[in-house]
Amino acid sequence: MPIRRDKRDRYVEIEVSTPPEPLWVRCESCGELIFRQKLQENQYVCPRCGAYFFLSAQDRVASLVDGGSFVELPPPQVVEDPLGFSDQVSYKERLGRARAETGLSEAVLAGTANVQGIPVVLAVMDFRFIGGSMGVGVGEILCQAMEHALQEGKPFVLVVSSGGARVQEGVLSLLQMVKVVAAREALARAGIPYIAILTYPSTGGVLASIGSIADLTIAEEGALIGFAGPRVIEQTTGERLPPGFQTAKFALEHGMVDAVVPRAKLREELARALSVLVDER
Amino acid sequence: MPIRRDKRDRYVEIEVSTPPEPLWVRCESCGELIFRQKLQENQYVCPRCGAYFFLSAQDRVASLVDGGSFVELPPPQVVEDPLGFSDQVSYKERLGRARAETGLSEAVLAGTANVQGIPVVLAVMDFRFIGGSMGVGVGEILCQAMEHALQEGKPFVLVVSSGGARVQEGVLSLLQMVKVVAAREALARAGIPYIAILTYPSTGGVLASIGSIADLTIAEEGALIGFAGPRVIEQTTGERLPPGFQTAKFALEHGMVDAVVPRAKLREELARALSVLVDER
Amino acid sequence: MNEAERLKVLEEKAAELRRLAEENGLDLSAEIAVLEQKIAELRRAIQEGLSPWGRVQLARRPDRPSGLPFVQALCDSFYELRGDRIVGDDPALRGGFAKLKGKRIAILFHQRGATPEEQRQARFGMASAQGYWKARRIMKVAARLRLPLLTLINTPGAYPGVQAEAHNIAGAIAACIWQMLQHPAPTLAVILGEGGSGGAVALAAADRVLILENATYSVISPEGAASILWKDAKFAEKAAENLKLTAQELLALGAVDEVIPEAPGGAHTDFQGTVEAVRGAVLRHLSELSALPLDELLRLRYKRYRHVGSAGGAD
Amino acid sequence: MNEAERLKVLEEKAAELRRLAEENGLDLSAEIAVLEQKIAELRRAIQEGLSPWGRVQLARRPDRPSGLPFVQALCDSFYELRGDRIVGDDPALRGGFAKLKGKRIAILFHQRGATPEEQRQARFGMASAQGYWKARRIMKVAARLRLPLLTLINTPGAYPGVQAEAHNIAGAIAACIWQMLQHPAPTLAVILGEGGSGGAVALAAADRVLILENATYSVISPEGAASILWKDAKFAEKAAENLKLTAQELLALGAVDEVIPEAPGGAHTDFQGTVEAVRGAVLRHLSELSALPLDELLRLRYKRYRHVGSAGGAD
Ligand SMILES: [Zn+2]
Ligand SMILES: [Zn+2]
Repeated sequence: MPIRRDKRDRYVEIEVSTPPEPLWVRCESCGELIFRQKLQENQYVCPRCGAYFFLSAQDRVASLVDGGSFVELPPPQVVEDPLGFSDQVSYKERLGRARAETGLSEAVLAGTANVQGIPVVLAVMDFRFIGGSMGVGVGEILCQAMEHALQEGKPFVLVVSSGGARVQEGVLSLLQMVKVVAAREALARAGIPYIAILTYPSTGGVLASIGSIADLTIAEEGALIGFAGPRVIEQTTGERLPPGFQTAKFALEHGMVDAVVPRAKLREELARALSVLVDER
Repeated sequence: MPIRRDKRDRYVEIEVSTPPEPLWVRCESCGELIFRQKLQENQYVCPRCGAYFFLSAQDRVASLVDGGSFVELPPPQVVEDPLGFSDQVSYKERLGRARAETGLSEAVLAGTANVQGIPVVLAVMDFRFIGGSMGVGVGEILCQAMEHALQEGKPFVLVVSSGGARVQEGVLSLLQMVKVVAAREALARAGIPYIAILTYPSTGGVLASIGSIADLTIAEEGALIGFAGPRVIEQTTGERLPPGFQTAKFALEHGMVDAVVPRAKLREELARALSVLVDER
Repeated sequence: MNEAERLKVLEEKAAELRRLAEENGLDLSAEIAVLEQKIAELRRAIQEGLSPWGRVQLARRPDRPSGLPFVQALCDSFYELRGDRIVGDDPALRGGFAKLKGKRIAILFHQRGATPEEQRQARFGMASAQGYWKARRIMKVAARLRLPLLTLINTPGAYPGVQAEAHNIAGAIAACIWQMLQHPAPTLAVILGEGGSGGAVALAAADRVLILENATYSVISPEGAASILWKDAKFAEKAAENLKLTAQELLALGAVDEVIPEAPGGAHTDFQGTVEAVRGAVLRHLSELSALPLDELLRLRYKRYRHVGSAGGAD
Repeated sequence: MNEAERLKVLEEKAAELRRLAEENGLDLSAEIAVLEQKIAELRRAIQEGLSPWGRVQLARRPDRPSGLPFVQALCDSFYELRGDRIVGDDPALRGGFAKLKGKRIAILFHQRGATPEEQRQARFGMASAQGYWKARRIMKVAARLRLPLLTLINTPGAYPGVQAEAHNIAGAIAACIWQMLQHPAPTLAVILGEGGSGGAVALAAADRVLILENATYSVISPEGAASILWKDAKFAEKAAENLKLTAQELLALGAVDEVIPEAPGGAHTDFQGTVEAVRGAVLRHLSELSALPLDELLRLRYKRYRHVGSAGGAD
């Protein structure tokens, strides 16, 4: 599912789904038919037009860490569906579907890993899982990951791919913003480095909490970075959005991130960042 | 010596001197002849056009504190003319003239006082004394005043009227910026409140140190607030200065100060600020 | 005659009986007790009868006690601080130093405005990046001076605008949460009206969070949730029910620590009574929190948030 | 043949003699000693013969070792941090994390640019408000991680511009000074070229301040002083003498703590030698400072500045 921008350089959101695996995938940005294996080898960037496809948490982990080094942290037990939420579909059903589609227990996958030999605790969000939204489960996984980094004295690395808070958990989702910042403060007090990697999309309550307060922040080239969605801004204020609004470049120019890096170079960039942040072993 | 603005709402600096005391003073802004006593009663604001005349440190003290409550702190001993500086006039001679003209030992007058019954340590800068510039002497007086505030647990109040650092003391003037911030940090560590009042002019090294880091910052209506002088900006960058540039209103609109207050209401405003910052006695 | 009007009649009758009893030395306690029970029942019925959606309407009333008039009534004195020191000021999020029953505090609050002109200026209480950067600055000043921090929340949410994004409103909200968690003195948040999303939580990472009886606190507006999940804003009422955004529901979820009762018709029917109720609750909580040593305060604050939502809920 | 050229000839001759001695097992130590004495004398003469104004010219050379190339040569590795998180980024003041001989540090430096295009982009090393707000942010990140902070100074001064004023450049400089004084790890400043006024001191509130032999540190440019005090910029040379802005004068005044020698013709004639000299001095001072407990470090830092200029001077 590629991420496109329209002629005014805004993002066009494309529905996410996991189709049965065909051998060929069509790039919805340029129309090209791409051999799936080729696309995978190119880290899900269209070889023709450079459009970024979503990366699953599992693929993202694979693209960043040393082969075989990732060990998932035990997933925590949390209350599911604390509000008993139901819209057109019950939240429990949505959760079940997301789990089946993604192979993840929640919208974030956390574990220990090595990045070019440097041990880290890594958490990767997955937009396919209910928009990568943060509810109690995501908050808990993030906190436990940070606590593990604290105990082990390892840097914490977070890859953001989230539309914001999980609506179906109401105010409890909102309060995860406070919870994850509290855990981040514990890291800061211990002097443990924290690196954030912002990808498509990094918005809402995740950006307005853990996503914005790293010691070092890298934006993936195809990222969307912003608090409010472009459509909400246009509808609420009637403002015309400037070209390139909320792109990684926009974030860099407005002082929000330290670097913008193409996906193919992200692993190397992360290793370079980590190497200046950890003492020689 | 009134402070005027030209048609483009910039300040016009008018040479400062202490003429033999005539009974009448001409407002250079509107041309009005004003009876000196009347001008004094009006706190050196032109009764006709509202132009602000410079206020000497002594007059400023009188305008702010309870009658008879001001007790000057013992002026410190510092090395005079540490560089042996001489331009068209030797620095020693300039110092002597400034002392004779102002009745002050340096460009700041510091002491203890009460403001509507609230005890404070007050330091007032005087633009007539070599442009209110900060050299070693001014830095030392400010530090000792802050240290006295610390010892006595009284709020520190600073009235800025300064063109910046004292050129004739070279790098030692520059380092006073660090010195006074170090003393201010000691106040902060002890939780002692610090209030700054910015008047005409609050610029250069004084604004870029002690002038900008108060807990509460009030601008006098006629203030000039900026790092670089308007002429320097125009000459260096060729930029056209916007209307009202570096006025108190500009500073308020750009988030630099907490309030803009006419001179006549400054005492009351200061008392109001102090009253929320000190515990009931 | 609706329930609110009937309640008013009963209250007047009770007051009259009490006056009579006092003036004439009569023992009318039995009659008064009967009346008071009726009043309590009616009051409960009115409040309980309000649907979540009805409370959302109440919480959004522009005449709800809030903003500058509320702060001025609540505090002995208030000195406003303005500006973020980098970009500008924001009339939708205000704050400063105040005295509350003789004690120094710092205060932050949303300003929605009562008149259309005020509302336009304050963007209906939607603060922009400057507002939250200013709030962070004021929190830091308060930290330097070791002042307890009181926040009064009433916002539809943070302002969604181009300039807000350009000045990193997300970072400003995160910075507020972080700063508030570090605050070296008691922190207390009171949700007066609408507690909308990130714009509310930026000021709500407090030791304790109180809420007025008809105020709301939600991750998203019911209309927003309806648009996203039901694909139709008309399902707002249904969304409001699902979101569990009312004071009692929030208390059950552990999202807030206490519900402050309102006058029967809603807080806007009794400005002074609301002020008194909030003042009483605030003073009580600040007094409790001030008795704690700083390290204990920070430990409890961490605990308050670390397990929020993890320990169960309304299931 | 000028003095610098004569020096080069002598140095080549000495090198030749040393090579001959080694290759052929000859004892030429007497001849070499004579040459070395001549070299030392000539070197001293050249350096001492430089007027303050001459050093100002040297300090301002665009090819002086400084900026990004210098940082890259000085450090094992460097990762740049960008942006102030509120307004934007500034190419004239840069910084980030670095490794220096295997140790983690944070680094801040002015970028003047070598080519006209680079210079234009970096405004000749005059950083604006965003630059100093970014510097303050990086100082805070470094403080969180307890990293020693190294600053490399080379600026004519802070940028005088409308946007700089609108974003409170004075406040940004003050905030840098304040933050640097609070830094919970060693801080070290090295003045590489021009140490111009507020733009320099913002990065110079360090535990120790080192300066290259021909660098300057001044409250105002000589031209500026001449304009103000002599009412004529042509008196810049005279102002330069009066301002006591050369390394040795600054050392005598207690404004700097150590002078790092330069290659005879000036640091620009020997980039690698300058890097080595600076690295040696930096490592030595950081090692000394790192041995101090934090409270002692902060106590000494306070003392370093509290009495600057009070205790006497060049009189
Ligand atoms: Zn394509
Ligand atoms: Zn006049």
